[in-house]
Parts: sequence; structure tokens; C-alpha cells
Amino acid sequence: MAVEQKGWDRNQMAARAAEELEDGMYVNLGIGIPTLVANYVGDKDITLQSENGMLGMGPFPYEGEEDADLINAGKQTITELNRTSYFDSATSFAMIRGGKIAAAILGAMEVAENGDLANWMIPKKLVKGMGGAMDLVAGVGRVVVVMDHTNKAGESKVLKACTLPLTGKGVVDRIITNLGVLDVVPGGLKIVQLADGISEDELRASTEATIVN
Amino acid sequence: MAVEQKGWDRNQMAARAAEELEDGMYVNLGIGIPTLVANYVGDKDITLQSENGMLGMGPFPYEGEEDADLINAGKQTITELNRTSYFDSATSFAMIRGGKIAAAILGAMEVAENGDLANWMIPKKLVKGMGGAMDLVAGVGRVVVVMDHTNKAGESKVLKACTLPLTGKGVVDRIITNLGVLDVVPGGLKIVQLADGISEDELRASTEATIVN
Amino acid sequence: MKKVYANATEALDGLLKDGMLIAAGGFGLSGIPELLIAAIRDSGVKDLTVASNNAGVDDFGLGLLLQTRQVKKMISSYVGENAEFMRQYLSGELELEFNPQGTLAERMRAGGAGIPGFYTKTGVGTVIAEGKPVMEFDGQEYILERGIVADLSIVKAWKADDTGNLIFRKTARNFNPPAAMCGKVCVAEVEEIVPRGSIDPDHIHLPGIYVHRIIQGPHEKRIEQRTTRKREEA
Amino acid sequence: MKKVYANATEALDGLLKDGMLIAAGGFGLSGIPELLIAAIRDSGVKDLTVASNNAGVDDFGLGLLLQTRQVKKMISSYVGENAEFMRQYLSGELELEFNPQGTLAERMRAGGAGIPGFYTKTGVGTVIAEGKPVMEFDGQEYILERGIVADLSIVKAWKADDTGNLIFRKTARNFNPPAAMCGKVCVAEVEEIVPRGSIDPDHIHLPGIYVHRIIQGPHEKRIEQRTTRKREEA
Repeated sequence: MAVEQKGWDRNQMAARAAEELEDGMYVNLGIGIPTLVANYVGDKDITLQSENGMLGMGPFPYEGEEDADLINAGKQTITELNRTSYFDSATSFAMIRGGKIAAAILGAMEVAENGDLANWMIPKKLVKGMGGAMDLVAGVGRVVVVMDHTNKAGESKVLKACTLPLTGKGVVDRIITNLGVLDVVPGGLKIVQLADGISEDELRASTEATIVN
Repeated sequence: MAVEQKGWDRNQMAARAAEELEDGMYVNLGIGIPTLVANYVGDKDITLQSENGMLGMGPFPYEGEEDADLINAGKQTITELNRTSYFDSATSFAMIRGGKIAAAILGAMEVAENGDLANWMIPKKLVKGMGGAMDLVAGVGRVVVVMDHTNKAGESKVLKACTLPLTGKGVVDRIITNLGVLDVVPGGLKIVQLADGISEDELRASTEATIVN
Repeated sequence: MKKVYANATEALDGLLKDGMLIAAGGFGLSGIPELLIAAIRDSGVKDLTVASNNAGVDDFGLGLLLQTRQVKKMISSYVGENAEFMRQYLSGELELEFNPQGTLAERMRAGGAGIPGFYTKTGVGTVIAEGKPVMEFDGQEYILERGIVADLSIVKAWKADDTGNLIFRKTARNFNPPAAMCGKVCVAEVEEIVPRGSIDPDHIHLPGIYVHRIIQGPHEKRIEQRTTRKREEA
Repeated sequence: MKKVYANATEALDGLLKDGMLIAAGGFGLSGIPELLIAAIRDSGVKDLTVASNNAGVDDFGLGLLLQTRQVKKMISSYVGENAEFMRQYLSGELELEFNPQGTLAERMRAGGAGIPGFYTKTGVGTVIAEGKPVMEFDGQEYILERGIVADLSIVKAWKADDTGNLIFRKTARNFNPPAAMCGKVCVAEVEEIVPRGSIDPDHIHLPGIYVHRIIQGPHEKRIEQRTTRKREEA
């Protein structure tokens, strides 16, 4: 059984991340907890991009209505909406690299106080590839990371410097973990919010990175 | 009245230029005599590009059927064919620059024996711009120039070196004039064909460029 | 997020500033944002730099902004259709930066695609190459061209839905997609705004992410060179 | 100029050569040229370098060419779905060049568009930047990425006419247009060849100029991850 996580659970983290989104935004959601964010946007007018060539990603299809020609970047069958448009991969990453996507909400293995992000490889383990992650963090307007604050061994994933190969250098704007919300600011991280039932001391104790406030 | 031109007339030059085209080719025709080439392709399967965003250019529309949304690169109203496709200007020049257009047939003010071409500006005269000419000569597979061999003063336009600002450097493959056909080869130009009623001496006498054969 | 505005003046509200860079779609007079150009003229904004393949004619299209001396500089490939342009240019009142047509289109696309520079063979060995960095690839010389990022893009499409998805018609597409891509803000004028879902998502030429404001209006759609053939030729 | 061929083997006749570079369309198993991949396997051509976003799964898509050891090197962004790939890679039998997904797509488009190199922010400060020229634009660092020109492109579309004009369906478009653009020769497989003129010229996604040979055939169109919701959730 998984150890009970302190603070927010996965859905609460996703709900908190959804607060980052504003009406009219075009947004890219990564795999894992970020995918859950779509459940919490409420009546905000958010358009989801799937980087394999789609704006206006809809929910999973009803059973029996799966279409091999309609998948998301996680290769899952999905559906279209009445605002949907399709395009090729070069056009898709043109809009990502060109800063047209307002925000990406992504998972991470490590984040550093200078905004460095590592989420694509662990040396000597299986290397699957970065997919579109490097393009996303380099190109989108705002990068929000959603992840557990510590690893299974209880060690902080919010570091002074990343130890894993980087996905992007100085790219992260905000970190949302089970313990709270931190912003990347000059000199380190700034605590923006504490998760329910988490004290500032607990957050500090679980954070290796410099906290400036 | 224009002085009677020796050798081929405009239509004969266009007909000769049409012999350059092979079945299945995608071709861009410039303004002036090159436009007439379309009349002489016979039953060869040639697709004409218009660099403002069209493959499969058809003839002028019937009177009353002009469409402001359907023009060629010379801004003339045209029609579409059953093979036509439309695309934007970036895509259009992607295919030009990328060498997908097999040949361009263009007019010229001057051509030099090293393949240099000048056809876009005369210093101190009105400068209208190069339009797509520089892209075409840099990108297409084969550049064929069709022009009068001499200017109104009887001076050669087939030169050792261009005197006008260049459209492209070393870009011309073949020159078709009223006096004959010349190829750009190492060391100068090679006479490929004489126009009807033109002697080799006449062609040589009207050519400033080095002739290697 | 409401993108549809009542008219061109309202759609441009708050977006215009003296000295700004505007990218405009259109080729000749085909597919030009005629309503937005007229509203820019009426706004009185000045010292504009305009990236557009052509400069309209004396009394239509971008020519309107030249008449009123609102344009400081044009970035274009061909301006031969405009006598007032020539007068201002030759008298030194107007700056002009010639770009090869394909280079201009690619510069717009690149700017919109987060590509600050790309190499091209176009213009090597010509005046266009002067002052530009050169790099050799596989034994051939190429010059570096810069992406264009415009403060504002103005484009014309055939139809839009209210989320800004655009479709164009025939050769009126031309520079409109790359111009739209390169703008920090893009305003589109269309002949018809249609309900969401009425355009097949596979037929959309420019996704709404590129389009921030939309107006619908009547278009003159002037023809520059009316060339025809007679029916008996058929 | 006849572009339509009877089957994949005939369409590839004369085009395959040991050691060649092939660009392939598709994302995951969606929109992959499955008939052409099978024919390449049957041809026995070897030492291939394949530029493709993914490497298929063990028994479908490009995985078929890995089973038979016909691939020397992959240029991909994500290969996580293929155990045989991992085995060959970790044992040193297979070379792998990781490209960020957008960089790979843009490299293909650039190669097809006559652009030998372009600058991008993607990968700056990561292993991807190692050994690549850096240039600063407006105070920011960018790395130079090269255009890819493939000896052969293999793509999958929904429909074609006999001049090679292609349309794709939904997200099966993905890497197919850029892959087609970058090939010296491009072979396309489609679900249906339709008469000329039956596709609206404004709906064509890839003009026939990019497509040299076409086949029509039955496609398995395997689904990699069948995710659904129950009707009662509606």
C-alpha cells in the first residue's frame, strides 16, 4: 500500500493547479496528475492542446466509439469538441515554441530553485525520450509543475540544483506539490500557499531549495 | 513600331522554352514571354505553380466569372483546375526554396556566362522589388531564361559579367533568346541550338559572353 | 473569452501605438484586411512600420496609410503598383526594406514559431546578403535571416467561428496565415462568422489560438487586373 | 505522369538502398505507413537510419524493422513503447539520436523547405545542446538545429487523388506532412484514392508536388491505448 501522503492528494493538487488557468487560455497538460486538471476547470473557457496536432481536446470516447485517428499525446483515444482544430506536428510545435500556448502544467522528477526542471531521464535507467517536454518548457508562456514534494525515500524533489539531466534550464514559474505552492523568484523559491494541514515549518523541512520568504 | 526582331519571335521563343518541360513537372512561369509557354505544353502533364499560393493554375476566367480571391502572381484573375491545391505564402516558398519546383522559366535584363542573373532592378530607375524572383532562382531545380538576345540599342544582354544588381549568383542553367539556345557550362556558354535563319556567326557576334564551343 | 467585436475600430481599441510594427496579410489587393486598414487610417496612429508583401494601390489597401503619411517604413517584396509610395520613397520620406517574397513569408512564420533566425540560399551573392551573417552547410553558402515578431497582425479570412478558427478562400490565403502567426496580437476580419462546429476541424486553415479579435464586415474585394478570355475561345 | 501503384512493393521498387535515410510519418501507431513499413521489411534492405517520432511497438509499425535488425539508427523523440528497441539500444546494437519532438518536426519541415539550419530555444542548457553552435538573439541563447533531408519519405494519409494531393484525418495527420516534405522521394499510402476534383482545393493538406508515388490499401489502424468513458457518465 502507498504511504499516506501529507497535505493535498492528487485531486486536490490538480484542483489547485486548475486555479492557475484563466478564461480564454490555451493550455497543454502533461501526463499524470496534470491530466486531472481538466476535471477542475469549471466553467472557465479553457482550450486544451494535444501536441500531436490538436486544439480543443475532448474527453475519452464512449465505449465502442474509439477512433484510431483521434488520440492525445499520451496515445489515448479521445474525442473532439465543437471548437476543435487539427494540424500537423510542425505547426503544433510552432505554436508551442512561438509562445502561443499560455501555460503548460507538467509533472517533474526534480525542480531546482533557479527554475531548472528535470523530468525526462534517469541515467542508467530506461531512457524513453523527452517527447515534447523540452519544447513545451522552452516555449510556453508559463510552466507550472505539479508533483509530490518528496520521493518515496522522503527526500526533497525541490532542490538547490537538479541532479538529473535537465529538460529545461530556468524554465519553471510555479511549483505545486502536496505540501503547497512555491514560486521561482530571484534568489530562490517563495512560498505562496501552504496545503491544507501543512505548517510552514513542515514545508521548509521538506524543501532542500533556498526559500526566500 | 518595334523593329523586326531577327530569329524567333515571342511565340517561337515560348514554344522552344516549352520543349524544356517534361511530363509530370511542376513549373513556375514568370511574367512576359514565359507566360506564353503555357500555350505550348501540348498534352504534357505540366502543373503550373503560382507563388502566391497555388498549384494547378488554369487559364483566365470567362468574362463575368472573375474572382477577386483567385489571382496569379501577376495579380491577374485566373481559374482553377481539377488538380488545383491552395496554400499560404510560407508553404508556397517552402516548396520553391526546397527544390520541389522542377523548373522556372523567367525573363531577364542580363545574364552572364557564369550563370548570374539580373532581372529585378535598374539603379536610379524606379525600383519595384524582387517579388519572388530571388527565391525562385535560388530554389528551383532548373532555371531557364527567356529573353531577347540584345537590348533596343543592339547591345548584347548575354554578358561576361552582369552590370546590374543580381537576382541570383550562378543560378541560370539555360538561356533561350530570339537567336538561339545556350547552356551555362564550365568556362562560359555553349551553343545548343540556333534559331531559324540565324547563323552561328550572327549568334556569336551578338554575344558578349565567352562561348566555349 | 469573447473574441468577436462589433467593428474594426472597436477591435483595434487599445492595440494601436505610434511607432509600432504591424504585419499585414494579403497579396496585391487579394485577401487584404481592408476594414482594419481603414480603421487604422482613421485612428491617426503614426510612424508605423508595416511588414506586408505589397503596399496596396494609391487609393486602396495599405496605400490609404501612405496617403496620410502614417507609415514610416515598409518591409515588402514588391511595391510597383503604388505611385504615391514611389514618390515618398524617392523623396526620402519613406523607408523601404526589400525582402525576397519567400524570405518575408518565412520570416513571419519563423517569428510566430519561436525561431529567431534561419538560413536560406535566397539572396546569396546579391544586395540582400549585405551585412547578413553567412554560414556554410554541405559546401554551400547560406545567409541568416531573422524571424519577425509584430506588435500587431491584421489579416483577412473568408470565415471564422467565434473561437477564432479561420478558413480562407483560394489564393486569398497567401500571407494571411504567416502574418497572423507572427503577431503578439492578431485581429482578423472575415466575410462571415459561422457557428462553432460548422467548420470541419480538418478544414481549418488557421487555429483560433492565433486570432485574438474578430470582426465581420462587408468587403469591397477589389480586382487589380481583370484578365478574361472570351467564351468563344472555349 | 502516373503516380498510382498497385501495391507497396511496386511503389518502393527502385527506391530502397542499404544505409539510406528514411523519414516516416505517424505518432505512436496513429497515422503510420503500415503497408510501406511491411514492404520495407520484406525487401530486406538494411542499415537504415529512420527519422520517426516513435519506433512503433514490438510487433507493429517500425517495430517490425527492429525485429529484423534492418535499422542501424533511429532519430526519435520517444521510444518507450518498444521493448525490443530498448534491448537493442542497451546492448549497443542500435544507435539512437533523441530529438525534442518539436525540433524533429521542424527539422523535417526545414529540410523540405530548403532551410539547412534554424535556431531554437528548445534544449538550451540540456544534453541536446551539446556540440551545437549557439547564437544569441535579443539577449537570449539559441542553438542551431539542422534541416533533415531524407532519401525517402513514407507517409500515411486518409485520401489522395491521382495527382498526389493528400488529406489526412484528425490527429493521424501529425508528422506525415513534415515527413513528406523532407523526402527526396515520397511514397504515400492512403485508405482511398478519389477522383481528381472531388477534394475541394481549399481542403488539401499536402499538395501533390510532395508526393511521388501512391498506393491504396487496407489499414489495420491499431489503437495503442483504448481509453473510454462509460455512457452513464454522460
